[in-house]
Amino acid sequence: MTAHVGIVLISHSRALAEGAAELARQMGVGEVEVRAAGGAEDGGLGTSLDLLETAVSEADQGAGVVVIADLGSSVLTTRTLLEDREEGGTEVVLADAPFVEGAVAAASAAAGGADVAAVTRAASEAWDFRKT
Amino acid sequence: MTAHVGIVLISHSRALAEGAAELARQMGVGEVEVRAAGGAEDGGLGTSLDLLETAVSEADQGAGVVVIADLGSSVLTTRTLLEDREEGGTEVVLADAPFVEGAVAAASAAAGGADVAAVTRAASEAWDFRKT
Amino acid sequence: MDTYAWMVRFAELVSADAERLTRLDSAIGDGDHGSNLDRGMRAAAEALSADLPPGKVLMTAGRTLVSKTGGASGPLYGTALRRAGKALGDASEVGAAELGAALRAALEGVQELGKAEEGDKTMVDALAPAVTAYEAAAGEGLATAARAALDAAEKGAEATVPLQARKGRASYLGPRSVGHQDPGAASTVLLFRALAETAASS
Amino acid sequence: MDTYAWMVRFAELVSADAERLTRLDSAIGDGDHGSNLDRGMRAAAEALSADLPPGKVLMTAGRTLVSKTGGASGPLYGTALRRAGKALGDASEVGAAELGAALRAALEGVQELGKAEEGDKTMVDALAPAVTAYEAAAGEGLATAARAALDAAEKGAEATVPLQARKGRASYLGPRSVGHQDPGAASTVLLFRALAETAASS
Ligand SMILES: Nc1ncnc2c1ncn2[C@@H]1O[C@H](COP(=O)(O)OP(=O)(O)O)[C@@H](O)[C@H]1O
Ligand SMILES: Nc1ncnc2c1ncn2[C@@H]1O[C@H](COP(=O)(O)OP(=O)(O)O)[C@@H](O)[C@H]1O
Ligand SMILES: [Mg+2]
Ligand SMILES: [Mg+2]
Ligand SMILES: [Mg+2]
Ligand SMILES: [Mg+2]
Repeated sequence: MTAHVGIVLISHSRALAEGAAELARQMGVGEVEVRAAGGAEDGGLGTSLDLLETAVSEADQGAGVVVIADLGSSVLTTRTLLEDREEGGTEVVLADAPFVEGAVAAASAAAGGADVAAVTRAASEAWDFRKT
Repeated sequence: MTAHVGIVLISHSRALAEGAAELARQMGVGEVEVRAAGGAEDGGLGTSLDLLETAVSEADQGAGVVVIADLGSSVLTTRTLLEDREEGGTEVVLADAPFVEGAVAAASAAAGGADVAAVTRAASEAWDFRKT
Repeated sequence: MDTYAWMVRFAELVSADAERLTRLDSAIGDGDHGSNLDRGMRAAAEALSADLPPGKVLMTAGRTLVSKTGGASGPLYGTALRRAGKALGDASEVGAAELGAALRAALEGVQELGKAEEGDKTMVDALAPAVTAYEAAAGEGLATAARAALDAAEKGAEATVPLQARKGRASYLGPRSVGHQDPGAASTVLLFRALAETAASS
Repeated sequence: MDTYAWMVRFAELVSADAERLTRLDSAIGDGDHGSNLDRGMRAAAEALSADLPPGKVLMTAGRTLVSKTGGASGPLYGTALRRAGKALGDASEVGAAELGAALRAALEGVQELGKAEEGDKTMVDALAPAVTAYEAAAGEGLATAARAALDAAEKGAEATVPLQARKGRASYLGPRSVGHQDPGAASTVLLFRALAETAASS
């Protein structure tokens, strides 16, 4: 049994990141690590590079990590993390995806054994979901 | 000063709905009612028509309510509510929108005095956001 | 047709099979269909009483399901039963023809709400053939028609196994949804088993 | 150029103007820019010491800003300062030309990260003209170039008022973002005011 791709959800709000992770885990049947990096370090609204770094390393099971971000500063924080990473570590990718829908799609794909590229693609395809 | 359109966020997870509401309220500068209908009645994962009904009536300030739903059963629960509503009450509309991005866009639009149609449109346009 | 007995029996069958339904939902969903429907139908059975008119029984059960189920199956079964109840109207007796019209209304309600077609791997794949089979056999009486509906529902549910889900939560799995029976189709079989048993014993 | 004094002065100016920055952000954002940047620059000033090499000072301030700011301005200013610090390298003395190259690198970093162009109503609208003005005046020495940069930053920030935001949180407001100064552009003015004051007194 090989490792699954991990998922990290970075949001301005701790509750939002944790709620989305809770939902995504439902689809992952427990084998996928879905980690939340929500809120500022003090728990208020904001984004934290340190929380993101911790979440990424916890989500990493050796098969890479896909990060999904909610709004502007979550995206910028993630890009900053990616720029800082040493070459040669596990693959970490920022997916272009709607936050909740992308998280659920990514966790589903990861649970099915998809690699980083396929999980990222599944997350992005969530832009095509429709609700009416 | 006329009433603002209210926003209701229905999700499987209470934390998710409340976190998204918290984020959306940041853009609404306090004048927009953003209500969360998250989780099943017992607080676990699920959706509740009763919680949705309460949230809609609390969000309603007389200018109508736009509902944004996360996944399948939230959408179905909302459609059921809409079908049951009496003609002639305030306008309640289900937006086709990504949950978090749509919530923030809808709250921004509502804070600017947009009507139900314009708030719904703003929420839907969030499908066009890109994050990379 | 005693719709009260039908609903009570449906609640019993769901309760007895809740674990199996949940297991099916674990494979291609979030593993709660059995407990969802059990919660909903328990509440529905409690909300019912034998002296309600047949249509009112279904409307009440439907409304309770919508409120108490907590998953997609709540609004779906809830709408089905409410539409069926509405179709029965105030009638105090329900014959084979009236029940056929009610079942057709139930199917239409589910499809209007959930937008699923046959082949999308949902409860519609059991419900649609069951309604059609019922209608075809309605001339032979309620018990026969209900039995035909049950057979068709069973075949329909079986036939969801090789399908790829295109609606509901299982659609997130894409091709990985193939090879498993749809839980909502499986619970629809129980709805028709309850109907067949009730019709046979009346 | 004493980059340590520059950063400490920037922290002071941000602290003094935090309320104004936050008020600007309340109009077209979430009302936290002043407190974000104040938090970040306080932490940065604490993390610094006067005996670090000039490039290292900016790198350390940038890293701290990224970690501690809590809003979009954290990664943006953080990247700006880190890129500037990297451009200065290990040099123990920083002249007008070196600082010009560092400021250019800062601007490039901000644009790479945030993808904003001039006219999008962001800090880039103050930073880009400031860097250009600095470069144009660099031959006349650090103090003159820094003063030119400050003037250009002020004009650039003023000029964001009639613009509609196309990047960052304010872009959610669409046309309603018109008529307000961008908070990030306003804080960029403080960065150049701190630079001009430091350059003038050295
Ligand atoms: N759009 C839909 N149309 C028809 N049936 C659907 C639809 N979405 C879901 N279903 C049915 O609902 C079942 C799942 O019910 P349940 O597990 O209770 O809800 P949830 O997916 O919210 O957890 C599926 O197996 C499927 O038969
Ligand atoms: N993509 C971007 N490119 C350049 N500057 C940006 C971008 N996004 C935001 N900004 C700047 O950041 C400022 C807001 O900072 P701040 O309020 O601290 O962050 P947040 O918007 O996360 O609350 C804006 O006024 C703008 O100048
Ligand atoms: Mg389920
Ligand atoms: Mg469920
Ligand atoms: Mg802000
Ligand atoms: Mg903020």
